[in-house]
Amino acid sequence: MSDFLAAQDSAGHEHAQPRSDQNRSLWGDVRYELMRNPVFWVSSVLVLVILSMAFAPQLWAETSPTARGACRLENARVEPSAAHPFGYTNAGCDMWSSLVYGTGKSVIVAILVTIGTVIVGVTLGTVAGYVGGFADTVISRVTDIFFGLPFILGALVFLAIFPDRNVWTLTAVLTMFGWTSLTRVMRGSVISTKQKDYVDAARALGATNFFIIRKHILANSIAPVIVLATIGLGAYISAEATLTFLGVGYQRPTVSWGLLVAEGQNLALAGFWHLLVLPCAFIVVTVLSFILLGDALRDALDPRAR
Amino acid sequence: MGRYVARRLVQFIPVILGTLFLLHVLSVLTIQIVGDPVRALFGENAPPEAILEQLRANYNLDDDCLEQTGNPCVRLFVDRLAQYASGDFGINFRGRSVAELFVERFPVTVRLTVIALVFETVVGIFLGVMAGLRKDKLVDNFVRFSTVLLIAFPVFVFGTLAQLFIGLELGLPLRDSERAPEWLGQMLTVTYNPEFPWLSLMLPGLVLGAFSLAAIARLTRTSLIENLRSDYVRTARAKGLTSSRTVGVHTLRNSLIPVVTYIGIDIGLLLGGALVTEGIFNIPGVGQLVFLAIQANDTPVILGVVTILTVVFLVANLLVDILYAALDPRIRYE
Amino acid sequence: MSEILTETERRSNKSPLSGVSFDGSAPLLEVEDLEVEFHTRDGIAHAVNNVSFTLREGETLGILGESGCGKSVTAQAIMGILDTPPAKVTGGQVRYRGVDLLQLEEKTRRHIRANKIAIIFQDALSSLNPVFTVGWQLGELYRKHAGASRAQAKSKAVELLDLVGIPGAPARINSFPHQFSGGMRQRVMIAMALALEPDIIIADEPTTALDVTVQAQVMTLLSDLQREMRLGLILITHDMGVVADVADKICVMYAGHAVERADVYEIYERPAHPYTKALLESIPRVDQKGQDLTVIKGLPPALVDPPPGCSFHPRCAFARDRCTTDEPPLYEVPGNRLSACHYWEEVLES
Amino acid sequence: MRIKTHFRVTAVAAAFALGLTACGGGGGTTDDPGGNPSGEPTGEPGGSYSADLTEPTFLAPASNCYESECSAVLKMVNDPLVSTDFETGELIFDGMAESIEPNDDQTVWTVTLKEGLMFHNGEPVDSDAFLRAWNYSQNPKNAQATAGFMARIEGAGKGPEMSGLKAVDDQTFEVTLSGPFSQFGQQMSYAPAFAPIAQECIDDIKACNESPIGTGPYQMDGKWMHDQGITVTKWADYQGELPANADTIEFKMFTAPTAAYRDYQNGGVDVLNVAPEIYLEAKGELADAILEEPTASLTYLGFPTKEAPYDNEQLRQAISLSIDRELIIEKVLNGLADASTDIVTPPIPGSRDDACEFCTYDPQRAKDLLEESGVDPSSFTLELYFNADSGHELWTEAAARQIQENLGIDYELKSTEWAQYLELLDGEEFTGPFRLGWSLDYPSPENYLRPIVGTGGDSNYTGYSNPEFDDLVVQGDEAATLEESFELYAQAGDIALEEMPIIPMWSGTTAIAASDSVGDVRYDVGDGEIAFGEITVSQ
Repeated sequence: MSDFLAAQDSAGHEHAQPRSDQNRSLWGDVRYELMRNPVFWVSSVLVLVILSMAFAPQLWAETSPTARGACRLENARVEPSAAHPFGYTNAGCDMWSSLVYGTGKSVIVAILVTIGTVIVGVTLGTVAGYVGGFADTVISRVTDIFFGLPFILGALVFLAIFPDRNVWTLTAVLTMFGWTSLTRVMRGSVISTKQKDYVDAARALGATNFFIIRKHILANSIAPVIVLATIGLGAYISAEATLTFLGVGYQRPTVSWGLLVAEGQNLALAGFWHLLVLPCAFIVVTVLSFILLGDALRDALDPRAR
Repeated sequence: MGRYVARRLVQFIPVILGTLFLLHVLSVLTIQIVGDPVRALFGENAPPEAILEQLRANYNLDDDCLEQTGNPCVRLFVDRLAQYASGDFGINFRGRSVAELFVERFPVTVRLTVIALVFETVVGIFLGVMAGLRKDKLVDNFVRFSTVLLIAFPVFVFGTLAQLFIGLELGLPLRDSERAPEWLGQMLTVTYNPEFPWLSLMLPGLVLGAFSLAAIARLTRTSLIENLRSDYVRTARAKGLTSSRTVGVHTLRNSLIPVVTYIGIDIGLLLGGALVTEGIFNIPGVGQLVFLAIQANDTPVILGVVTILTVVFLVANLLVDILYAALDPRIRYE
Repeated sequence: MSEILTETERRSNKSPLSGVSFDGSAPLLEVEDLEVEFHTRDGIAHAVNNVSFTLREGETLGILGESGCGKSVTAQAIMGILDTPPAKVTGGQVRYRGVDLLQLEEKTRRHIRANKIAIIFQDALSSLNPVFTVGWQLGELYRKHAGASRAQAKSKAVELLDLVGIPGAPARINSFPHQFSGGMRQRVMIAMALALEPDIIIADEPTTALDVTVQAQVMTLLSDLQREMRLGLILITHDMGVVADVADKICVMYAGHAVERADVYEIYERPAHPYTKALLESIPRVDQKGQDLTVIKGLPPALVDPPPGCSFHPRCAFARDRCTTDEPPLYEVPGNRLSACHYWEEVLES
Repeated sequence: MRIKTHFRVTAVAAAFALGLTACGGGGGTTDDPGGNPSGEPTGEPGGSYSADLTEPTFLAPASNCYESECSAVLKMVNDPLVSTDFETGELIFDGMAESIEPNDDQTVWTVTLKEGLMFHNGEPVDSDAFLRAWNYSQNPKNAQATAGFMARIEGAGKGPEMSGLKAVDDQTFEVTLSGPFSQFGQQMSYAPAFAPIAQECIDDIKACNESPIGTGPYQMDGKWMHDQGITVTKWADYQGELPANADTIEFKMFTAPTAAYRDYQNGGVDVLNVAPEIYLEAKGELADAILEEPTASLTYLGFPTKEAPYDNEQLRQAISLSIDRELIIEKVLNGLADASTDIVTPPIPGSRDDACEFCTYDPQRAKDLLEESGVDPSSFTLELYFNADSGHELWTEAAARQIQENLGIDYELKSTEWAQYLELLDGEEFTGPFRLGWSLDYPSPENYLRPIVGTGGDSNYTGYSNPEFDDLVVQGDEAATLEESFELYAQAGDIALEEMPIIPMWSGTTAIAASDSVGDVRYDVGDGEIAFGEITVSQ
């Protein structure tokens, strides 16, 4: 999915450059646009629900499936019933609490990876785009090197190094292969912003490079990055599932959506559909929420759409 | 254009060296941290040490630096480069030449990739254009929602469902039927069939291309909407051109520029990332080869094949960039 | 110019319009009570309100006003290239040779564009398609409207570039827009407008983006060609200096209204609307060296929510209470002029 | 001796996890009436069918074959030297050997070959063919996977030729061992390790690997189509005794067991190993058409017996008693296993069904024993080790939960990659119970007891050492009759089952599905494979 982001490059940075004269009111406008967009409201409520599940699962489910005595093997694969609408997992744990407690592992990684790729991408992209010359050449070639390694293959090779795969190792690896696209986006965005009149004007007035970057370049280039990052966030969630399916993601007794899906995949066809459908539904709703939020942000950030 | 290509070719060298080194360090680290891959070939019970040592020597795994965690083993890297330069990509743990393995499997992956690319490009652009032209209408919302589904569903779930419901439920009766044409039944295949090297890759190709299709459709849509608002499209209308020409010639070509960028990146994604699809549909392709090699820490294969893949990826990207330059003259004269 | 199109081509080119009966004696273009609305998220914006004017052969009409006053929208409404939605023509007529273009089917109307009425946009760089050569974009007109072959279209493109004074035309037709200088690009735009020998050219701020020296060259070219071909020219600009030299008549627009219409000399001598007067005073003048420029205070109103009464009253030096309630009609001012000001006499006097 | 292990083929295929596809050695009895045929036996030879297979590692030389994929193919292509009867443990001379005779102290073995045997290419199968193969195999330079099988022969692993291997004449050769070993005959029934090799093959091993030259009832039909298939056809000149009913067998390669099952559903495969991940689905669809057969593979938990608190015998017994094997087998393994009653698995001659006192589920007794042991359950965390991505996580977790619930010991699951797991094993670095599997090389209780719990056993990672136990095993080795040796092995087993350096969990069960067009499908526990040669095709 990182590649998906990269390709948004040209589409993204063209439209999201605010006109210079609107700079000061940009964020005000964005807020105003968002407030009146129902899609924004629906998706942000969903995102808030998901985030609260991720960070405070105890609000949504009483006991963690990893707690002592929480799972009973006797209940393995019991299907949903009126008394127990979500049924039980393959390990005999309550499906609802597994889903709730699994949110953290799946969503937090996605958030951390997004933050990581944004920090790396924005920094390197800004340096490459603004400084140009040798720095640009080096950064661009290094980006190429990481691009040369297809995402899943790269993640596979890399994850094999970590015997103990947790939030941090997964984050590190996904970030490692995700930063490149955002760097490219940011670089392109910065290059086109750099040529704007107001940057020349600021330079003529004797502003320091640091000031120009902070005040003008970042403010005007970061919009596409924010939009793409929210879409990426969604995509990283399904990446976790795929890596787990390939055997290099989380391992039991960790609970994550990816593990549930990977496990439920074969059992669903044996008649235990809830083992696949429920975690997939959680992933789909989450990804949908983040992408819709990204869409709403993109629309709000697009001055010409107004 | 010639100079542009030449410059790009020169830039390949550091990139390939860099990718190679990155891979080299990763696999060296894997051996250092995870353990001796040769020993792992034998399972619970260790064979005589003499045999392990012979095998390590056979696979160039007997260097001391592989015992020192964190040592990048530069000497091994240099040796390997020299070996590659002479066209020798080593042998795998089963004594087979890596180059030979690659040649065996590469055509399959190429066919699969081509099918996926054609499918995702044609259908993706079509959907994107439909959605873009009817922004916020029913078609648009349908495309936007269904593409989110394609992005959200892990590919292995999607692949299994396709295999079961399209390949078996739909395809099997067709294959058994006397009246249905053979090509149709083979197209809706369950597993790869070497007797139908193209047809039986159709369904896997569609599964493989599904995610990118979503990406391309969304890209085309965004890009088309952008361009429809541009000044030159207004000019085209002021020139009294038909609306189909305004969209088809004056808007689409400009809108395809980011799509082409994406396709360039996607070739690499498809080539290497096909392993999930290849596993589901039992396709003996390159992705699976590397996946199995990673499982067995079969370093010669990982390095050799991924190196060749990287070269293919870079060349493909060069071709895409040339296409890109053809589409957008502003790039050509940078 | 007539050698560019052969007689057969001219016929074939006119054929889609053969079902339309143009009245050769009617004025070239009559715009009457034109109204355009924009549906925005903030509400309906009245971009053009009851705008009327007439253009005759060989005449140049200047439409003057600050940005956002509805000049370009008027031009695009005449061309029929408004983005619909959000824009919509809600009233009035646009008569070309007596035929109301707004009543024509889109299929027919399409042929009016470029064949009868052509437009030159302000920003030539963004208005020319970046991915096609200049020659291709010019030739496209001949290929699509006159059925010319690629070779014919190409040779005509060369002739056109020659006509607008681009040196080395045979080589330049293979260049892309971004390879031209600003002035040359604008010449290309002019060439494109002239290609099918239209009767009317609308030039929407044709020189705004150019250097002053280049501005003069382009304007000279444009007015020379206009005279030579007896074109009707509508020159849209915010620059009073530009219109003064070339226009015969002026229409001043403010907040979507035509607030004053008059011959060019009269308007420059004695403006009959406070807005026109303010515009004139904001031109730097050699004889007033050392004095501060007069600036019009405030900003033009939002079209979604214009002030009641005369929309100029918040910025008007002549404004009284009446101006805040009564919308002024177009008063007839002696000298065949019109002014939308209750106190036009007072303005004339001042 | 070593166990053949599968290459972990894919993580998708966590297949071999449960020890289903056994890695068998030993010889299969071909006339075993106890088989459980599925489908309608036609008894008629002829026809062709297809079976699923994972890509083998090597086909030639046979001595490089140490997993069930290649042995499945080689069993068709090669005749064994000798086989072992699983009922009695006696040798059966259905292969190339006319007779195999040890001397009195079981150190010198004389092998006499049958007359007139030849390879597919017409070369004679004589003493030289065996000497060639065995000397090649034991030479460390050639790094053959089964070289360890030669280790007991005098002079093995030291140079190009072993001093203990001599040809007497064309049909007879003599093997001198470095010590007495009564089970050497049974050991030789692991066919690939002791197969002869044709001169043509050893001259161009690479070519031979693509199209092995064998001695068996089938020969290669064309080359090995890597990752796609191997086809074997009946050899017209076959003189041996092994059954070969179908004319052609097509082995189709799959890397994911799910894909193999889909192809079975699609009619592309006739005989299928039903892997655990698709077992439930297949069971739902095929129900009784699935053939379920016990295998000889053992799954167990080992203890680091030198580490506190696992040096406490009663704690080990308590842990064993607190695990509900039956429930785990039912819920996690879907019934595809049998709870252990002995270290030696049921199909092996000499195994017992009541030997393990502490292998039952008895939470109360477990608590009592824990109390007696004096180990404070809250004083430590039970670290349970398993190798990742091989399907062990679910049952180890279930077992850990039961221990937690019944004994109040908190647990932590520790998993590592296989290579790293082996390094930890070799270094005996585990700090808690670890899961391991074992399957036979040859059908003898000795092949379970000595390697797993014997002092310095090849697969003894527990640090356990009991001279009394070792002594009984050696006595068993030297016993004159099989009954005597089984009795002595059983006594040794009792010691291990009392002191519990390992807790046996279960022995595996394999599941096989066969289409309507094939019959006489039987699982050969000795080979750890389906008896492909016996399968008949309805025409």
